[in-house]
Amino acid sequence: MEQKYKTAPLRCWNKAKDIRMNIYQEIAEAKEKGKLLIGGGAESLIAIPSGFEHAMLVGEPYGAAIAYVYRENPELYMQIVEAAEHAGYPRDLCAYMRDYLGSLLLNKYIFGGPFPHLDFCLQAGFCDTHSKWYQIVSEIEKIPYFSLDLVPFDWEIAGESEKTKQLKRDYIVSQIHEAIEWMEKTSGRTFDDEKFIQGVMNECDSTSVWAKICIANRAIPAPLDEKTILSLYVLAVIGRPRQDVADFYKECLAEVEERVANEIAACPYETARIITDSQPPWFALDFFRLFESYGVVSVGAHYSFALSGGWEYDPVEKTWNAARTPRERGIEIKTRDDAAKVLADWWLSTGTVCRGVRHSGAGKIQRIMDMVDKWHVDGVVLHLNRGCEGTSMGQMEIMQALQKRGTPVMTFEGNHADPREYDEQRTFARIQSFMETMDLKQIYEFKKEK
Amino acid sequence: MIKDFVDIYQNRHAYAKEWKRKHPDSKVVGYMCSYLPEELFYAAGLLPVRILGSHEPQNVTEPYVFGMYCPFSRDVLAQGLQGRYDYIDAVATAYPCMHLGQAFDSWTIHVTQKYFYVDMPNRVQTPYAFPFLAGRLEETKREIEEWIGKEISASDLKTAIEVYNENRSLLRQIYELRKAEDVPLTGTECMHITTANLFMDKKDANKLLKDTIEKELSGRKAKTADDSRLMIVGSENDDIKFLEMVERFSAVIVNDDHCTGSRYFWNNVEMENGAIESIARRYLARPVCPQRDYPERLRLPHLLQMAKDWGAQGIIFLQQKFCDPHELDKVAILNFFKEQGIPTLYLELDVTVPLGQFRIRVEALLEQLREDDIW
Amino acid sequence: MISIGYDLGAAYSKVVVLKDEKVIGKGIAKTTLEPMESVIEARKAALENAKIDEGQVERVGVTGSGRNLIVKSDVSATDVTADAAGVNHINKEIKTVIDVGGEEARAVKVSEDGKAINSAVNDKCAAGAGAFCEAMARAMQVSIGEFAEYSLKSTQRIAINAQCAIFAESEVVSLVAEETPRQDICRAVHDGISERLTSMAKRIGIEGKVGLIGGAALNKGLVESIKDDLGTEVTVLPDPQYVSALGVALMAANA
Amino acid sequence: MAQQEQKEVEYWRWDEGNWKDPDKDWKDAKVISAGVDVGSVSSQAVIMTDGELFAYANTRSGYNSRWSAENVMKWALEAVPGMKLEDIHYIVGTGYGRVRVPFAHRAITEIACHGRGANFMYGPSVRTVMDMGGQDLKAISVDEKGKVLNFIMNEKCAAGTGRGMEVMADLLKVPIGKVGELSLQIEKEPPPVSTTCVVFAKTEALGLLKSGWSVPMVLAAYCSAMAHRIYSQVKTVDIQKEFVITGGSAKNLGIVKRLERELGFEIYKGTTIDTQLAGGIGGALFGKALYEKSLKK
Repeated sequence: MEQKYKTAPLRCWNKAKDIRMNIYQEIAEAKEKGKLLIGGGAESLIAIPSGFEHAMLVGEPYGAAIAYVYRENPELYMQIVEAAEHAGYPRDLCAYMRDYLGSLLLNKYIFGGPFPHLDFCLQAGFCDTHSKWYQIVSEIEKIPYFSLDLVPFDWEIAGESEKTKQLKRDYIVSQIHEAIEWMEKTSGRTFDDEKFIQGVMNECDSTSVWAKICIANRAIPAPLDEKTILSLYVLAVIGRPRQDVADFYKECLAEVEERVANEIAACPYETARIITDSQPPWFALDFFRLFESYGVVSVGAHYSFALSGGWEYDPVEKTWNAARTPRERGIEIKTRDDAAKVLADWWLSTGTVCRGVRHSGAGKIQRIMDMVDKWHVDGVVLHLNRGCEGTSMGQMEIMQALQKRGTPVMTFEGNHADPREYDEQRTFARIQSFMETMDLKQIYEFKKEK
Repeated sequence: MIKDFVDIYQNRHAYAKEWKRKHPDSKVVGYMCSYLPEELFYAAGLLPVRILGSHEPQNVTEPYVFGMYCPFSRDVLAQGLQGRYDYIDAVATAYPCMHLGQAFDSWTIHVTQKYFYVDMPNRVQTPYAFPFLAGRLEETKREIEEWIGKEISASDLKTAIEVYNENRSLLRQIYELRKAEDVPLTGTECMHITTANLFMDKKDANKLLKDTIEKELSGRKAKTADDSRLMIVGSENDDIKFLEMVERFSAVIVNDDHCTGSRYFWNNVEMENGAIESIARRYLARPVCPQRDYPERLRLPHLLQMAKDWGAQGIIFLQQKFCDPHELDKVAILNFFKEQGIPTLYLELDVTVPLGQFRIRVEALLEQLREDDIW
Repeated sequence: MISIGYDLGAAYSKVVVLKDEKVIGKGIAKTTLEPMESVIEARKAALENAKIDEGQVERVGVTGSGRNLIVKSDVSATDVTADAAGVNHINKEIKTVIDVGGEEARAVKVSEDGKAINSAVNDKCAAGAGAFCEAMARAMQVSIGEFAEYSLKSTQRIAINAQCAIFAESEVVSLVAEETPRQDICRAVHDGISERLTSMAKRIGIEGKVGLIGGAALNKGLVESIKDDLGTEVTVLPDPQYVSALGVALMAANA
Repeated sequence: MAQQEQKEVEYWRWDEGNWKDPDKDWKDAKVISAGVDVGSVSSQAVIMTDGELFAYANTRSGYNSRWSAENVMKWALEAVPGMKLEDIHYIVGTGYGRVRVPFAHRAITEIACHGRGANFMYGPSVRTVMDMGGQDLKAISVDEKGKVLNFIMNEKCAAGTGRGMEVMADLLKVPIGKVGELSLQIEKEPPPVSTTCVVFAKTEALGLLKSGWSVPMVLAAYCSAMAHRIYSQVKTVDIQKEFVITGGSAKNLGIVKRLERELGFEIYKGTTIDTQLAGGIGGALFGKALYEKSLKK
């Protein structure tokens, strides 16, 4: 069968790869370059330390990188993950954390050399694991530890009161100030408010533009497939307050819009579209290719859209658009306090991952349904992720809702960062059944990438 | 009397329905986490009842809850889906943990639409948690007033606080009695009391507690000095069957750190100028649940103090299968007690307990504790 | 039109021969260390039973985990789709099917026209599969047949708490040690398996009549437990272990 | 189906039997004690005279613990002409069926008994005892008296237990006693099977055979998977030398050798006594102590 659409590789893809490797390189060299090296989680308001010359080892993507090692070097992966188990951490705990702890306990940095020594941990807790994760890390490393408490907004349909929202803003703002003073005290370095303000602006730009990129993917044929999206969204996860990342997303958006204009497809055979939820099994992304052999392209996931995206709810249309940045709203940031307020409000009102963890019910269902409609989705694939119970929140309810609505839905149990809990043969078999139930025929034989 | 508590534990729903019959123009609120400030609801003339599982195998929750979530959260939701709490008018919780949070979300979708949600902060160790929680409780108070259509007066609050403080002090008294060499009541009996108390109007409970202390427990010897003294630590636990099994041996459970046990009542509300503020301070200062125990580990000294004061020779760490918060504390706690030279046993609770597999572990622990006997 | 359907499972190979959508031959053989052995044996049995020789077969359909053993086929489908086709052909009223094989169990939602709408499969642990029963029967030192019979005589309910086939044996052993009546233990084991099976079915939502297929559907004790669990009638389809093979034979005929 | 299986040869069956020390006469003994270990898979009765091994029997457990206990004791006594049950001063029951041993004076867990038994069999230098039984894995750390300091047991999954190995033996038609040595008759160590779940390992083994693996290769893959699983279990107690193995699987060199590879040191093998007897021996020794204590009172 000949191709339905023309396709072409994404030009900015290599640049994305370089920026990512640079960031990990900077982490390895942070010490000799005299920078602070900070450990923490991806949702940790990573713009806060922008006021210092620093590098940040962000836990979740680092865990994912370890899981990916399984492909080339299963023995090394097993050593790492079992080091955490032998230390007594049960196997049903967050797989990112277990991989991270294993690498720390073995003193093996996955990009080479010993595990870089952190100056302190700065973390923000929004799921049950994060604040304990870095408590354990700082105990093992005997380093100072600060953890913000992030209490997210409820979903808009819950009709949370303005006073409650203000309380949540204030709670985070005062903790941001607390954190900055604590960091200055612990590190003995002075905090540069100008850099901090810039970091916050970049954070807003990066995430807002990422949302625009996701929205561009509503086009048929889709300019991006999820496998590509996953290698782009990660930059925001590890470096959204950085200038190079903010600039990269603007460049990326331009190219994606150009692809839309010229009907350049990610999958030349696109005949049906799916979205997924929760992180994928990072070491086994091949299943996306199996879908493509049936002409099925995954156009995104609530997870990758939300974790790197700034989304603004439109109460009239009852849908989500790319959030308008402070610049676009004409808000000026002059002081540390301004920046803290903007950062807190941005995180609370435009992030949808954390509220999905705390409030998974009607709100998360509404968001998924909105994606199904706006991205022209024919089927939904839910990864029941044994490795991350936070992103698994509400998934079974979503499955029920989709069934009621008559949208084909498939679930598969797996783990985003522990290959021992992902059964590829059985998952492929389920995908084949799913394709059969969607009445889709395989277009070409699927060969597993080496 | 103890048997009354046993009766209420077994017929919890009958009790609540009877209460509703006696208070026709009042409402019942089912709640899911011990961090919920019950005083606010009680002050409004409502009856807060804790929602607990029934320890029966079930699969009605299967369509709504991911298999990795703890058996307790599933068991809790199952009660709602099976209509056992059909008499409650609203469901409430303070932010508990993800698994119980899922049970709560599903409950509001399939069982009880009217709900109250309190954003209980996790970082109880920062001074900024106080203004946040206090403000949040003011909001909750307002939401309750809107619901029942009348104001909660300062004196309502004051009385509620007094009733709950008395309840806590009485339970504390009973725990004090367990320090004795010949313990006046078994851990099983005590668990019946503390758990039944969760379903009761605290005015009734206080009467019953007083009677039990004065008329039944004084001079009573349920266990003797030869029995090994154990403390149980962990997540939600009202697993009577397990405690019965343990205490059938020459052993007695003398104290606990469970949210349905000591964590529920350990500290009182210290009345300051504002009632709401005082309540907020109490919930921030109470013995923590693991996910709120950071950056400092405040649980460790607290647990050790309890073990010392109640003369616990061994500790059974009982945790709901898949309970992340407790699994995240497990390593630190087990290592800590190892350094203290206090033997521990780590067990995972499920909806029903595999007694066959647990018995031998418990027996082996007890053999370990009995220096003189077989060694 | 004569078509043949192969269902090559982990424990057994099942073959069905169809003539104009009527079953004219069936064959079954236990999988051995020699992969093709059981396939050939089952096919031989089915063809003899149908009183035809291989040359007369016009279409071939294959399903089951071992379906790649048959190189040339007109239709190759997953068990889910084959189940749906087979069940719908036998009994149009059945909208939810529970298929209990040796090591896999699945629940399938069937559409009016015999397509699978949705399905769930048991996950990495073998509890809730036929093999579980065999292990338990062995622990009780009774045959599968007796095992089911005992369970039907049970008077009280006990819960066996073990997710693992072999480990459940130790629960059984300690129940025996406590001198729990044999029939109640058998019942408890069936309840345990049934609980897992019905959980699966509930995940995809139960609609219309519930049908039971696969070898374990012949176990009366298990069927009884499933009925209780679902609180509805459960139809055991005729020749339950052949339904998948029948389904894929049909699909081949209509391909 | 099950009926057919029962007609087939039962490859999982290991040798049962009884034994008596020909050079000892029980009539000379001050204290005669016995330990009866009724496990979920096998039962042993051990008779000791003044704390020395005198006679024993080892047999398959029936599904009723009481019968198993009576049966194995009867067998042990058959080895000793003239001895009657009443001649034994003190009997300790242990193992799963410990509370169902009708003639026992006292029940003690197999954890304590294996600790004590290993101390007798291997000497006071033993610090870690790994009991690889039919359905349980127990890692026990003990002091120089064989007293239990700490222990862990496998939860809710029998992967890596002797019972699993029996199923393998049955499937591959290899007598259980030969599994170990056969698994070592290979040029190159194959990758371990991905699952030690008995049921799924069955399918996997079949798959491997289909793809042309030899039976020794499959056994090797299964043994190393089991060894690895066992290793991960013991790792959670602090392993100290001497490290010894008790229970049936200790006889399986295929597992022992591979476990040594994982541990990075040699497992201590300094005993001539059948490792399956550890529990019974520990029981009998406790019996002696308890009897002497009762005399003092």
